[in-house]
Amino acid sequence: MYWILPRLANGPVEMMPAFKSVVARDFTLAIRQGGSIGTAIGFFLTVIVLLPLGLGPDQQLLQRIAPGALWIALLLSVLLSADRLYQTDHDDGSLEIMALSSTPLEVVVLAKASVHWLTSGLPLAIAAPVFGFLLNLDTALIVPLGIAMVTGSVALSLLASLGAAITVGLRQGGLLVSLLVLPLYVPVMIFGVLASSGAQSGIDNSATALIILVAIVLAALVVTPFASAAALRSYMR
Amino acid sequence: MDFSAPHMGFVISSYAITFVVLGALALWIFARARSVTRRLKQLDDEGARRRPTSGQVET
Amino acid sequence: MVFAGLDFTAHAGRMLVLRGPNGAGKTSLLRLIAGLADPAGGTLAVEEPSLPADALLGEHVHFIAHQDAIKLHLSVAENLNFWSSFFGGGDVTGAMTAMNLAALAEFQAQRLSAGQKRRLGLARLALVEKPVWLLDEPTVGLDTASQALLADMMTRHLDGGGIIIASTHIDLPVKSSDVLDFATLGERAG
Amino acid sequence: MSSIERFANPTRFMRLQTTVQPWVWIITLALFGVGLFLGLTRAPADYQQGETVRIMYVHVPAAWSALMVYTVMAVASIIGIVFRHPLADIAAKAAAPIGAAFCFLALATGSLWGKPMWGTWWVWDARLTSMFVLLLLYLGYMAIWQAIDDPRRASRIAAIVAIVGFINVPIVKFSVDWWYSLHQPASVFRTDGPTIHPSILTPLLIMGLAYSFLFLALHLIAIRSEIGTRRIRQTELARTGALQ
Repeated sequence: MYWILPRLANGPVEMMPAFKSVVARDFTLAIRQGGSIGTAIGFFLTVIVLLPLGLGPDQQLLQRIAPGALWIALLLSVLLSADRLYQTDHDDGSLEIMALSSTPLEVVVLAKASVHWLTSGLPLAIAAPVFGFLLNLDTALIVPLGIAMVTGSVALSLLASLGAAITVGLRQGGLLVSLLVLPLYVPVMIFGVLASSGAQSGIDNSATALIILVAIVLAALVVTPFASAAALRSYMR
Repeated sequence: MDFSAPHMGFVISSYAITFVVLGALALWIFARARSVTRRLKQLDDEGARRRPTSGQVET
Repeated sequence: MVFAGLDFTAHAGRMLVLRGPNGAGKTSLLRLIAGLADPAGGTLAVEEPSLPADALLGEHVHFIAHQDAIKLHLSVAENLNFWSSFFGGGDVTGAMTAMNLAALAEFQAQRLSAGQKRRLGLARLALVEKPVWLLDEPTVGLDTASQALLADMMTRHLDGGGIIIASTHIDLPVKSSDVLDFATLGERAG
Repeated sequence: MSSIERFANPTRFMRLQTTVQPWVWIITLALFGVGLFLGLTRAPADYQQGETVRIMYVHVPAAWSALMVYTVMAVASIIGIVFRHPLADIAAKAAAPIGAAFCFLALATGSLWGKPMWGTWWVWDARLTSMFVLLLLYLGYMAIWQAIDDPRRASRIAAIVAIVGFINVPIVKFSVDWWYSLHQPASVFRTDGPTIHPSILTPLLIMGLAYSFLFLALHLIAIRSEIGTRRIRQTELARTGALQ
């Protein structure tokens, strides 16, 4: 049973240094290895460019689908950048050493997901409304889209990190991660798009949708660290 | 039931696909059960398996 | 999973050496003791008044596995600093001295040789004090001088009342060690 | 070795299954007989949809059962993860393909129902969309069992997948309902609710029971096969071990 439940011997005060150290290390690594933020944004742009090429350059059509298209590009970029989130830590033995400490693995998971959000979800969410110009995005939607994306990408990062944890010991994880995580993305995307689309057929539900989006983020914050840590522990033994 | 009613083809197709899919599922499960039983029996005959009922005490 | 009929005790201040052919289960046993694997049966007991007998060793264990748990894009000092702050404080300078890494402090880990990487992995032992050391082939890739450094570190740990369980092919110059031989054991368990 | 504890309950299950199985089959066939008879001959045709409404008697029970099987799977996973009961893991694994088949049938018959009603094979109706997501959850769960070789590890990871998916199902349902009501407020037809006439509701409920018993019958056999597979695996492992 203990492999699923964290050891709760220590209070939260002692977990903070470990949390901070993992955040600092992963952030340094992300910056130093470079490319990760750039690649995610490059992928995002590629999806955005492919859309008009597939759908035709109709400005009105593009304006209508812009929020949804940007959300799809966002969730694909976040998902693909999280694919190998735990891989190096698993392969080089760091994860085991972290498991052999008073710090619950859940804290490590949260730290790594936070860095993933800081280096992919957040920059993409900030860049997306700007790239919206390529899709003739209604300028009135820039702010609500940005707010919804910054919020929703937290859940996207957490769920993607869960997918990464579930497939960490597997050789071909990539496609499997997509199959496992995309169904979990459905509610985030629906409420994300609703929160960033403004009024539709006369009714503006975006405020309600944003509140529900926040609720989904909170639920993901509660569930995914435990689920991810349990998955990581299963792969260690 | 009126077989000359419009869209009757869709009704018949629905029941047919249900029958085919459930039948295939059942056949697959039966086939698997049979091959497992056969393999277990084969292992027993070779004496490779200790039967859980013979040497060990059940709780 | 791989062994049955094991019975052994590791004593404070003594080293228990695991010997046996490849695949005998030395690594599995070390992982089992660390709490990184579940036994199919049997018990592990801790005889320490301050701990419950069924306590998981987990956080009281230094586990040196085949992988060195180092990040190639961080320098030697940064690697040790990370583990030090992760464990809530440690002696980075002391750890570098113990494994003779001070001159390499600012080197990126990817520029280290295999032996130097191993030393960096082993330096974790001196970084934070933990009573039980589980060492899986700790001498792999080490030259004689580094083996001596490791032996010194282990002797100091044992003198301080620590426990070491190590699987090794080389006789380390460490006094007071018991041997658990998997080869003879396998026959008994047969 | 703890193989005694590990197999005591599966052994008892095998014995129970042997006695129960014929009765389950008899009940299943009887329920299907009565349900189909009432649904196809006694229940009236809809005044708007005509005979097409009879698709309901295979479509709705399939959708119900798909949800029920996922629930069974998730509950078994929770039991497996908390109490480490091997039979629970096996039950969860054995349920998945059956549930996926029900889910596929719900989608296929829904599509066959949609064509005469809506004029297209597929409409992104709220109910069909949630079913589609459920099918993806089933496929992901089965893919995990495929991908991981060690059954103990696979059962843990698969259980996590099933439980997270189970939490996800109502959220998906809720979000898709919202999304659908915004894009197309008026519902085309309703099959739920207490307003259904007993002559329609009775066969529907009997068909629902028939599907449930069919699931039980197939599930029991599938569990038995899975237990057998693990015994074969263990015997073969022990044999190669003895050769060394």
